[in-house]
Amino acid sequence: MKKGIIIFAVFLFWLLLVSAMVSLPPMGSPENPAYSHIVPRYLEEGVEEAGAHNIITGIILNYRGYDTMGEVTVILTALMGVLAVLGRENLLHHTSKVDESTIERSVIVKCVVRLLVPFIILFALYIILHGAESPGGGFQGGAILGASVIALTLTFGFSLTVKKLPLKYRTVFESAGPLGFFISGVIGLFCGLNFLTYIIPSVAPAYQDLIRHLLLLIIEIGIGVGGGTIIASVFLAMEKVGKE
Amino acid sequence: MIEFSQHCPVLMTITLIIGGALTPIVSISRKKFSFWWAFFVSLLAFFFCSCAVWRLYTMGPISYWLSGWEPPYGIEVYFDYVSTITFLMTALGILVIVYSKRYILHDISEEKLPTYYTLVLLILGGMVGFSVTGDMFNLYVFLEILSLSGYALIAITEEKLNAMASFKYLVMGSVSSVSVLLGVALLYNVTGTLNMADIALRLQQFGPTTAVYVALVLFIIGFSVKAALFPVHAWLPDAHALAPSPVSALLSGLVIKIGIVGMLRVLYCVYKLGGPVDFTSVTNFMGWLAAVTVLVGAFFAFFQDDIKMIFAYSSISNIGYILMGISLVSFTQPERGYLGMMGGLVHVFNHAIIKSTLFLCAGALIYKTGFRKLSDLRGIGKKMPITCGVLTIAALSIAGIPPTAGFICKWYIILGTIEFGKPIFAVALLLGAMLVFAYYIKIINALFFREPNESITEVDEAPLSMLVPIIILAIGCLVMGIFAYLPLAVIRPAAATMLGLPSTYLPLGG
Amino acid sequence: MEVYSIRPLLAPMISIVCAILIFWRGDNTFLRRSLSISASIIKWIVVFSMLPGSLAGKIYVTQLVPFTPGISILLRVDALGMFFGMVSSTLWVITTIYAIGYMEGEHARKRFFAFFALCVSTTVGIAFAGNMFTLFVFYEMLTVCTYPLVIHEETPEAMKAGRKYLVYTLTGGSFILFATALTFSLSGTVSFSQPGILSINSGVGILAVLFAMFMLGFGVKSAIMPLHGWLPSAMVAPTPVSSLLHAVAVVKAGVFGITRVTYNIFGVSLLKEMASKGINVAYILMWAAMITIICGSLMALMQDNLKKRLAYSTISQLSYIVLGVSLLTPDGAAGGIVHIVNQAFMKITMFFVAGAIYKKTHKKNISEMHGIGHKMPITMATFTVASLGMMGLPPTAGFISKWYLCLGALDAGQIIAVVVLLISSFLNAAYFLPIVYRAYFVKPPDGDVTTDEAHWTLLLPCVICSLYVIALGLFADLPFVPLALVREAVKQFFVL
Amino acid sequence: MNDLTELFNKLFVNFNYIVAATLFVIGLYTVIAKSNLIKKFMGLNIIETSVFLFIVSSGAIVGGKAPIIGEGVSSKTAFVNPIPQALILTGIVVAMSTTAVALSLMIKLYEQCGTLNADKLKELK
Repeated sequence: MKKGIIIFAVFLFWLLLVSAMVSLPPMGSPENPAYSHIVPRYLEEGVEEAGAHNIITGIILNYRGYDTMGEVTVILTALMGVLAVLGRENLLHHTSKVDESTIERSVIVKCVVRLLVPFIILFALYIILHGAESPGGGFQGGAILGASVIALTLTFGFSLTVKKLPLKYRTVFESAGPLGFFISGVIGLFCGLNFLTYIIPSVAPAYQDLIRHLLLLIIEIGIGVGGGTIIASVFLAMEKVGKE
Repeated sequence: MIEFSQHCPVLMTITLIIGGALTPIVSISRKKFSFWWAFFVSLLAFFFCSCAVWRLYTMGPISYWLSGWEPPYGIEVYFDYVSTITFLMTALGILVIVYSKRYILHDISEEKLPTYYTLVLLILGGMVGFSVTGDMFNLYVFLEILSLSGYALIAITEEKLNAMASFKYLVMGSVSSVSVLLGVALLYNVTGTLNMADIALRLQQFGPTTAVYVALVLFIIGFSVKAALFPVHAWLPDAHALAPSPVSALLSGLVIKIGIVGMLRVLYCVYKLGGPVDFTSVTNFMGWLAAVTVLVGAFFAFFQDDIKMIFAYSSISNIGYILMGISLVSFTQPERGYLGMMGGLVHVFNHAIIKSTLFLCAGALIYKTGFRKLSDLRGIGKKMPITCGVLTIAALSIAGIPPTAGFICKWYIILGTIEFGKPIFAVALLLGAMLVFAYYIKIINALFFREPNESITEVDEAPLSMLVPIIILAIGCLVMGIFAYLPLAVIRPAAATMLGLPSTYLPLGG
Repeated sequence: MEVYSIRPLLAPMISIVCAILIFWRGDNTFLRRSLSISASIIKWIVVFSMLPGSLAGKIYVTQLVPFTPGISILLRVDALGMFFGMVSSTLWVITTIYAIGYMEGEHARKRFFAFFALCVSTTVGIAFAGNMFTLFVFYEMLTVCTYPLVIHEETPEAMKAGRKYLVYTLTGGSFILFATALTFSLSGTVSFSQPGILSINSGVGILAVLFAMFMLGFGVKSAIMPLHGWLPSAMVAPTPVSSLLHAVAVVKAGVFGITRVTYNIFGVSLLKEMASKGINVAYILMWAAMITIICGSLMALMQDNLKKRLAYSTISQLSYIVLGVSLLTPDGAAGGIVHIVNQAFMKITMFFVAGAIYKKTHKKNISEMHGIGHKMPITMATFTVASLGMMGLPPTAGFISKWYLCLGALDAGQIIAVVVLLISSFLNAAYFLPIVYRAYFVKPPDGDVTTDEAHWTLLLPCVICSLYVIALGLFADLPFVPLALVREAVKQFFVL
Repeated sequence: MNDLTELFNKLFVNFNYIVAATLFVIGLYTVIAKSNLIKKFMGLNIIETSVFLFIVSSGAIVGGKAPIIGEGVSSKTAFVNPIPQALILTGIVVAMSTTAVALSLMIKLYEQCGTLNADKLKELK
């Protein structure tokens, strides 16, 4: 009975949504308003204006950089949320299921992970730094960075990671995302321009391109390092179990 | 100064956000230092906000282009008259942070202090950013920042029921956020832009399609959940009652108002009265729901014994007032909706002040006695006269007794309903107010006029850092009522511009 | 002629400041007493300093804060406001003396005196209100400030009475709020003016609804049947509260509101115009008043508790005033309004006596008061004077009001009203004289007839009030008595 | 008949959108009807994914390439709309963050109450 009502209500909602979807302009056509209004400028001038061949990166970091600042703040908020609910790990009081497991981890896995992790981190750095030119960017690279820490933890145990990545440094790195934006954005502000402006004509006009690259790089690294550390911290907070 | 104040809307947002992000770093070695840092950051944000408000009322709305890209290519921050609510947010933020200094250690361990203050600053930053943005997607991003910090702040204590309340809020809140996102996506698909002003322009150009209507419905559903309108209010009582008291004050005072601000933005800045979409059938329906909300909230509050639960239900009732006020609009004659709009908007401010006073007072009582049930708190008024006296002022205020702040909204909404030709709403409002007063008098009776509870011994007045915020807020309750022309002068242009009238519009009684 | 002056504001502020000081330092008995008495006397002086000007037709105005365009918190002392303000401030002085004696040894005296002062302050605010909005603000404040006094005993019975009181009066307040908003919406102003602010163009139907709402609202506090239920139960309050608030301030605030609405919001000409179009709201109000007069008296007959009997008598007497107001003739209005002061002094004497008896002998019921006149001769003598006044016998004050009421009724051609007034006089006699008889002519059960009067603080107010009742009757036509002020007010209403 | 053909035409042209709508309501049903909190939350993720699907579809262009512009810029329609992609990148991050908070809440709930069934949790209260 209750299910029937829910299904009926949901069906009505479906009809509502479908009626909206049907009335939308046809998908995939270049004449759509979504494509013809502001996109042409992005595609035509984006490389020049935003300083990135990857237009998406240009939009994320430059045209809509403020959104991305909000986005990295959302990740930070998520970490703070996890910490608020579960609390930080502490080696004195916590251990993890990996450490408590009675099954010996295979040598093969250990060896492979030991070998691979440096390359994974290198790959992550490549993705972070190369975001302006090819698919990738801070978020993707950060996720890979975080994944490498998770792989390490799963094979070598909780305590190793916690010791190798001490809380003191992680606390700083976690906030790197918003801080990167702040550092890059506030320079424009001091020069009398709007927040998050990367082109500052009043300072060294000849090196504009370089300055912009540098600032975007700071942001990318901030996002990547921040994202990676946050993923690692979230994982550690969730993985921990209390010692008896 | 002019040059500087131009930047203020965005400065206050980033101050709060970056301040929040820095909190764990500055308090690595001394956890308690996070309080002073948060206090400093909130003061700074308040300063920026004051500058922005000053500029707004001397030179008109501020349109700020992030990264220097002109809209619709970049993101626009638009500080208009509705954004004056940020003034309240930052001011209340300072008070809540000061209040937390002593209180919060009652609920959480010292370990979690930086986390707590980070979340408070982030929720403030999210709300401020939400209220000043002129971009639909940016609206969604800030909505998520504040929602996520809200969920986390509820669950920060170790109490058993908090995680459940938070989860309930999270599920409903996420569904509502996603429905807002789908609305944004639909509008983007139809118009090809994300800037609010540009969407409004291009909607005019393309005319309404089904998708535009459906997007409106999705927005209304999404923001109704955030504001706890009647059929989707179920998350509110648990979440607001179980959270630590300063958090309850923030949630009940400000966060539910985000739903209102969102509706104002969508209805009156994007769809616009006199625009392509006649949304008055939706607002009419919303008005009826609001009337029901007023009664439902007031009715359920009557059966609660937990003091914070009562306040939480009364928040539902008061959201009903606000929504009733802002939904009394006529599509073709915008000036007919003016008085109701004034009532709704002024109550956004007044309810924030009053409800946070109530929650902070309740927190002081809980902090000192450890009890939260009315039947246990009986007779405490003789031991904590200042806290209970302030609570009484706030209770009278929320019941709409003149000359306190809560009365103004009653007056305006009743005028609005008469002007609009729907006196039945006024009946719901007055009935709701009567019920509200009935249970607040129950509280006052219990606090002052009943035999003291013997198990409460050696209880004295709350510490100074808790008393100062609640006394300031109580003075606010009285001043906003007696010198009502001050808040009204601030809100008048907001109500007028929402309805598409000139900001100096002033009918008789406005 | 309007004169700007700070005094209309000063009058309510004095008691508010007094209340705040009592809250702050009221634990000290001496300080509390001296604060209460000095504040009441200063206030009396301030109010009376405006009397000569008021009699000369001056209107004192203080503009307080603006609220919105067209509305501000405005204090404006015209003749009617002056009259009511005078009554309440005079009686505050007397009641304060009485309360000091009566409250000796009671609990929570600090709270009592502070809220007492607040109540008086709001009553004067009602009296001096210059528009409906201000009146409503003070009216609601009065409701709230009275609540702690009603439940002063904190017994279950008192709490129940307090709840009942709030439910009745706040519902009434909601009606007034709605009606005020409607008035503002119809006419664009809520200021009291001569002769009224509404016009017939708004439509007779909506005006009738508006009038009905105002009457339902103010009818609660003026205890028009069937809205009177709260008044008898509120008698659980300490006697000073019953006497000042439930015989003078609160109930008269209701009656005062009715007068304001009838003469300053609607106006005589508009009401007559409405009557000519078929809806005679004043006539309906008159019938309601007459029914209340008779029913109230009949119910008073059935009470054994002295204070309850006085309460029902109050209900009946209040409707004299409403009756006078609803007659819409100069003499009727004069009779009604002057009854505000006459009834106040007579009823307050009776309540003082009831309190003194209770304080001395702990007797509440009339059936126990055999021979009380032997024990407390002066007290009972004042009671006798007041009862004669209630019956309307010359030369007491009651006669003056009845005389004018009858004149007004005859002017309006309502013979039935005259008949009702006469019947009511008999009923008054029927429920007051047995008390007097029992007090003097029935021997006390223990045969003890030694004189044992109450404390002088309780006795003095009784004597002053009863003397004043006679004085009001004897010297009704001197220049500085209430009647002169009432004449001035009536002159303003009827534009004579 | 003609109308019906047109409707079907539209349904097929906007096929992705219809799928997104369907996924949305499937997710909604899961959120409302299932009592297991994990399932509820999976429903929520389905809803989020459906919206991402919708957004990214609305940026599609027939024959379009990824908007990474090399040296020789070809015709304007050679690239897909980059804005929706930028938007869902943000959207995905937000969804991930919500997931993290929700999972930690569930961990705590399970530690405290020993169950993740909404009905049983209500009884425990």
